[in-house]
Amino acid sequence: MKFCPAPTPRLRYWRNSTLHNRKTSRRNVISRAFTRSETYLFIILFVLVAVVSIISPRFFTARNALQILRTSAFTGILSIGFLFVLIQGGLDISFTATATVAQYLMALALVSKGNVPILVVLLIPIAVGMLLGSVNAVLIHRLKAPSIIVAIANLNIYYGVLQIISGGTWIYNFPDWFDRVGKGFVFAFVDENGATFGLSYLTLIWIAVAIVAVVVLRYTKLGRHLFALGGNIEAARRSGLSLFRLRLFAYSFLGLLAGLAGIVQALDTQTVAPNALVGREFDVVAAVVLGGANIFGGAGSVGGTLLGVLLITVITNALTLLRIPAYWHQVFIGAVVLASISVTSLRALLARRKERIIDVR
Amino acid sequence: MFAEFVKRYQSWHDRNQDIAALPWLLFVVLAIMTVATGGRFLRAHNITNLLAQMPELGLLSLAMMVPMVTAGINLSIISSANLTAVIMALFLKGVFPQGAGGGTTIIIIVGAIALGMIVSIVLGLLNGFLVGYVEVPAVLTTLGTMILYEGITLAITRGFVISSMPEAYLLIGNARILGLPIHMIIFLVVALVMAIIFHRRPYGRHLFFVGSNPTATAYSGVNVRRVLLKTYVISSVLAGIAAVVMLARFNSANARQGSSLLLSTVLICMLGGTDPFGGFGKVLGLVMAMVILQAVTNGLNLLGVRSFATVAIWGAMLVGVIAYRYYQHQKWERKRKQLQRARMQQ
Amino acid sequence: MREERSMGESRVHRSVMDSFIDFRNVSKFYPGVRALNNVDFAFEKGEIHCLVGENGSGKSTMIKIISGVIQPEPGATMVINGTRITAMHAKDAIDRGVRVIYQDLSLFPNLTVKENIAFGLYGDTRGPFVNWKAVEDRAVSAMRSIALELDLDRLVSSLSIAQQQLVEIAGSIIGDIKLLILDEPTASLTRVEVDRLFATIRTLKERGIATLFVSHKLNEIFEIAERVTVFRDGAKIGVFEPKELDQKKLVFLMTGQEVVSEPPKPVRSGAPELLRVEKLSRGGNYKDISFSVRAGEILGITGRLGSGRTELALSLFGMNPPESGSIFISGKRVRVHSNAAATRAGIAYVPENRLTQGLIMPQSILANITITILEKVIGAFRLLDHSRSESLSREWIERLSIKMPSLDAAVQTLSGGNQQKVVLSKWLATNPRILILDEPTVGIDVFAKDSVHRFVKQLAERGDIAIVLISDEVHEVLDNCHRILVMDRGRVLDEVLPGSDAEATLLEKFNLA
Amino acid sequence: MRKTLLIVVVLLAVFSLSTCSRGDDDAYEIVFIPKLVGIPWFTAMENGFEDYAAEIGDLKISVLGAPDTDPAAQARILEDAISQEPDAIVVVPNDTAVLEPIMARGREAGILMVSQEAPGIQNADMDIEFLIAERYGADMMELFVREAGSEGGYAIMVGGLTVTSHNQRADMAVKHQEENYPGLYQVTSRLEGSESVEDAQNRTLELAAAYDDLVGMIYIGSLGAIGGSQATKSLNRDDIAIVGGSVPSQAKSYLEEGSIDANYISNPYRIGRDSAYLVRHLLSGGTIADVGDLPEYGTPAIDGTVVTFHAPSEVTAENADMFGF
Repeated sequence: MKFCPAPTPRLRYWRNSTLHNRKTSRRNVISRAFTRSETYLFIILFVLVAVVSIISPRFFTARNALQILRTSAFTGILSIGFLFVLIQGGLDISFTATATVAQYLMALALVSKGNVPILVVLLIPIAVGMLLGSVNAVLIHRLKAPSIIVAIANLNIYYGVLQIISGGTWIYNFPDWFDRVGKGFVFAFVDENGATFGLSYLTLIWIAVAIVAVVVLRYTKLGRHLFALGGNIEAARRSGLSLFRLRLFAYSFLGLLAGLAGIVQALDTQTVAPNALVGREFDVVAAVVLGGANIFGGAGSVGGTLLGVLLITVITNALTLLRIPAYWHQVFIGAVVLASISVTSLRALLARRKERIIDVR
Repeated sequence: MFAEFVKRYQSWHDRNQDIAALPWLLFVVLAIMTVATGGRFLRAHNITNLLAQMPELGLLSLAMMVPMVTAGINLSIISSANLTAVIMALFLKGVFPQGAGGGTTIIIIVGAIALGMIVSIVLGLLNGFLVGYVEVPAVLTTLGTMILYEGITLAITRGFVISSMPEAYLLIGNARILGLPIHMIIFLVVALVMAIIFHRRPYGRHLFFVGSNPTATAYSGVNVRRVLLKTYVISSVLAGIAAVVMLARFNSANARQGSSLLLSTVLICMLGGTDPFGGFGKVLGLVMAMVILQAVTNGLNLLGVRSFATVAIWGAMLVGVIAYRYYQHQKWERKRKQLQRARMQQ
Repeated sequence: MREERSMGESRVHRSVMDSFIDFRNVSKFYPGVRALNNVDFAFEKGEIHCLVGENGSGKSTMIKIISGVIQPEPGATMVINGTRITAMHAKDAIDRGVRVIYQDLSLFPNLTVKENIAFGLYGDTRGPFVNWKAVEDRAVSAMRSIALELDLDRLVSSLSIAQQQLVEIAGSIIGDIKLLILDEPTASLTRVEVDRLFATIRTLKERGIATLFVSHKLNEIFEIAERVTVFRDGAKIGVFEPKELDQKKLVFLMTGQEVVSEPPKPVRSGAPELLRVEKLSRGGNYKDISFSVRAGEILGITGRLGSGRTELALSLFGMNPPESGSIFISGKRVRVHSNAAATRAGIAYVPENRLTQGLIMPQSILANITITILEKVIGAFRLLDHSRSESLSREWIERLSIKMPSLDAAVQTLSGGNQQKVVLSKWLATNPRILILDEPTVGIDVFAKDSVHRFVKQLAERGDIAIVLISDEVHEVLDNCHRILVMDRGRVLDEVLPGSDAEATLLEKFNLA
Repeated sequence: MRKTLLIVVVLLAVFSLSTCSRGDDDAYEIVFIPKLVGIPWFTAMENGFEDYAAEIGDLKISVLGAPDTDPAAQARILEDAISQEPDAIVVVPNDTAVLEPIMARGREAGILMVSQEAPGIQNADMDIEFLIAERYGADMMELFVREAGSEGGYAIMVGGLTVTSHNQRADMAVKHQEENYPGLYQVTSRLEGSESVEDAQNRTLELAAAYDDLVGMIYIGSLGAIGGSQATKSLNRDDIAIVGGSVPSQAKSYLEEGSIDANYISNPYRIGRDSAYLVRHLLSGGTIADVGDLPEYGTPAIDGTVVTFHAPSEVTAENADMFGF
């Protein structure tokens, strides 16, 4: 079942149950784990890491692990935003354009001579992201059109307009502090070459976003309402939920995270190019879908999404470390994505076949 | 005479309300472009140019439309067309003898096209199997195969362009019969065949039923899985025909050729009245939408407008079409409810 | 009409002060239509009140107004629990303790049982966070109150429809509730569950909670209702006590006309056996089913939800292959692997759910009628012959007297009865030898029902078709069948012949409604 | 009624547009079609074209281009450009073979068809080569050997695996290495990512981890070296030589700190000026044989319709500012 379960204060339930029930409950935990795609994804990732580590000892090192976490930050942050939109029943792939516009405006402020305060510099992309995200929400809500098509349209509008206005100029030579944050570590080690490595600030941002996302999705009414909206829109309407507000939240939250991802990417590369991000939507979509989120809404988890992001990064990373020619990388990624979504659908199909059981006398 | 025409138009209009605005839009776009370009738009040279550019876009849009009618989508049309084109190109280059005679040439070219069609069918079977029998959502299936097929093409070509097809093959993309480019004729024939399939073959009707309500269709004795399988095979074959045309027109094949056309095909389908929720769509609407968009792009290029402006304008047009459809739909919905209530009251 | 209404008022005098709902002069106009025309509607606190009426009588409009989904025309006075209300929206209704359970459930299949039950709780607690302990407590107590036992953490999508409905009922009765509106609640419940539901409703009454019960199953109304309000054509006909009414009278009040049902003509002697089923079994669905139907015969199959009746029908139609046993058509053993094969073998099946299984709503009437016979209307060049499919469709439209604007109109523009006739046409067009009708008259009004019944009986009189009529409405099978099989939990319990004591047998012995 | 209104609006729109449609004047109209628009390289080249046109006075430049390097999209744009019937079209093909038949059609229509960086093109009136792939590859490899020595493993990263010109340059660099430096070898097949800082950075980090024998990287494409230098900086692996072709103003700070060891790029602004000069020369009745000295790069080599000068030069921290982009 692709589903982010409510956390289970199981103890209370057990208090009311007999010893016998208690046993079955515990068995349920295990059997239920095997109905979740996260479990399978974790196993796949585990096996992959094990196999690659055996073949290439360079893979399983703290440095490489931390590097993978740093590399994944950009996709990871976007994936969480995309997950929110997916859970409430939409598909918005305009986030790369949003991130580009947001980061570009930030970069302009960064290199402007007016000495814009740091806080403002960082708030610009976030505000721009939220604004563009809410434009999507308004259009999707008002026009009742498939969100993917509105998103495709807006992606092109945002991207096209930015390109026209910017003339495609790249922005670089940012202030020193920007470079220091990008290269900085929360904690660091020094290896035998004298190189420092550690937990990057970029990873920290990603982890923080993930924690916020878990809290929102599992422990807040807002989060549960998003699931409800994705599960049954008519029931959500009848329960008196404001569909518009929920949508506005989901799409502008994706916009916000797109802005944040724009900052992270600029920190990472120290270059802002208008054409650097558009076209990378599919990495994010693939990661979220691999993570077990339902493309039609109502189900998906932050944990699964993180695993999906890591799986894609690890595959790419491992392919190079395993010395496989770059020409074949895309074949592997495509095959893994296809295999994974097929298995998910197949399990759902088989589960449905088993239904409709009558207690025959 | 004129009255007859008006009457005919009125009846056509009533039967085709979803695309009835398109002829007007087409007229407006042509008029604006003609005037704005100072007449250059309508010069014979540009008309030829327009005719030459339409077929591949039209074929790819048809390839997008067929699954869209079943409430699906096929994101892999471009990459499957490229894989098909690359394999055909390798075949043509591999077996074409120097200075071959007419007969051999034709056999080899027909062989290459047949090979391309087989490749397309295989690629479509994978999509169709996953969508129809494994019930993977179409967006995901074709997203996966889009990555996979492009990867395979990349691995085969190692990134290089395969070019310099035999002269005889290039005729498909450049020669004319009765003033019409051969590939335009191919497109027109394919569009006609598709229109006939849609409206006059049981399979075509099944497509619409599956798009509207797959459960009720299955309860009516239709094998929905097989319909879906066929749908993606047909979509892939249409993309394959586009590959035949593109290979001839561009004289080369490459892993990432034409990637920018994917958005255009979705836009054309939407503008042409194909319902992305499935169940409705007309080839005539698609053709008109394609001409409109082609005219807009071409006109903007003639005016020297930057391509990013074109990108933004297309996006804006898509929003416009969605908004138009929404308000039109609301109008119908109001009418329908009114009718229904009136009936209940009787 | 005004007179009739005041007559109804005068029958039962109640003071306004005791009323929970007291609406006066309620009207609702849609363009060209008066859905409700100056209606007064009232019932007391804690009362179990039934609202009955044909489709289009205005009863669902009234429910929507009470639950705040739509607003009445200006001029209405609405008093809920003694407070006069000027404008009411869905949230106000909820705040005033009004809960509605719609026929299509308002559940979130992707959430757990406890979350669905306690979903409304989110709005009650302060702060942005969910109190999971409170959710669980709430769910447990709500489930106890209707004696529902389910794993709190199960996903609702994994429950049966009946369980899902109970979850929804459990969810509705928590909180500060004063009125529970049930819209056709028993359609998918087994008898045991209906009993439990009624018990629950009575428990609620003890707590002072009123129930507004909308149903077309008249016998259930007699069982549970304290008073009955009848609507017809957007007006109130009257308020009655159940003991003043009987089935016939109620139908008359609802329709304004008397409907007389004639039994089917006896089967011609020597009519050949068209369908025979021997020892058909399918694990988890049904077991050891044997019966036969002759040409011109209408065999009724009745049984509650979960009796395996639909599963059996689907097996005959090739959509749910049996594991053992055999099916004979005209004495010849057939294997039906798919419904296409079944159709070729001469079996037609009118499914129970018209909206999702029977019709393709947005498509045209023509398309819906011809969907089963496309292969037969192929003409020149192996293309569909449009004129032939049109004339075929028109033929059926005439035979079933379907009222429609045009052949190109979408099926969804038709009324329920006409829609059901379109389903019949599309299957009769295949010239079946065996016609299986699964709940053919669910959700259509009394006249349309009657006309479907008449048509089915006429069809049988032709003498070349065997008909299987599946229904959980006892009167439907009693009035229209030659023989009745009673199914329960996958087995055929008995065969009953319609007659004087048949009704009592069915109702008492087999505990059917 | 509404339709009448619609027609009136349309006519008004048409009328208003027609009043602003451009009139013909005596200037030569030139359409420039770069590989893609919106990257600094071609923006600089456009500026070169336009500045030269402004100085000369009788040239009118317009730029058409696709947002990405899709050969099919470029083909369609070239077709549209021909319909525009300008005096000359200068195109930088993404894929020469794709454009050949269209180039031929342009010539038939009497348009002067000029290509840039399209060695072996058949249907151009003039092909301007400012970068000789052999020489580029050889120079790049020499720079690499200078920085990394002639022993050990290296890898080449291109902008995209399907970018023909990048692949050719990479091939030439490898050829030069194979002929002259047998001690060097490629550790892995060609990589992709030189147009993305992130990809270049990640792949470089992975290569450094996977191959102990890696002595350096060659990046063909303008962002590769930036990413590569960030990777080696974070690894503290100064021993891995980073040789690339990045935009001088961007590469400057990296060259100063030594994290990019060598940068080799041509000056698109000057190429643009020279190209404009060449096109004008032909339009005003000149022939290829008598082009004379170019305003920027002096005397070119002429072979049939191919005009060749080699523009790339090494960018150092000192001269980076002189490139003007």
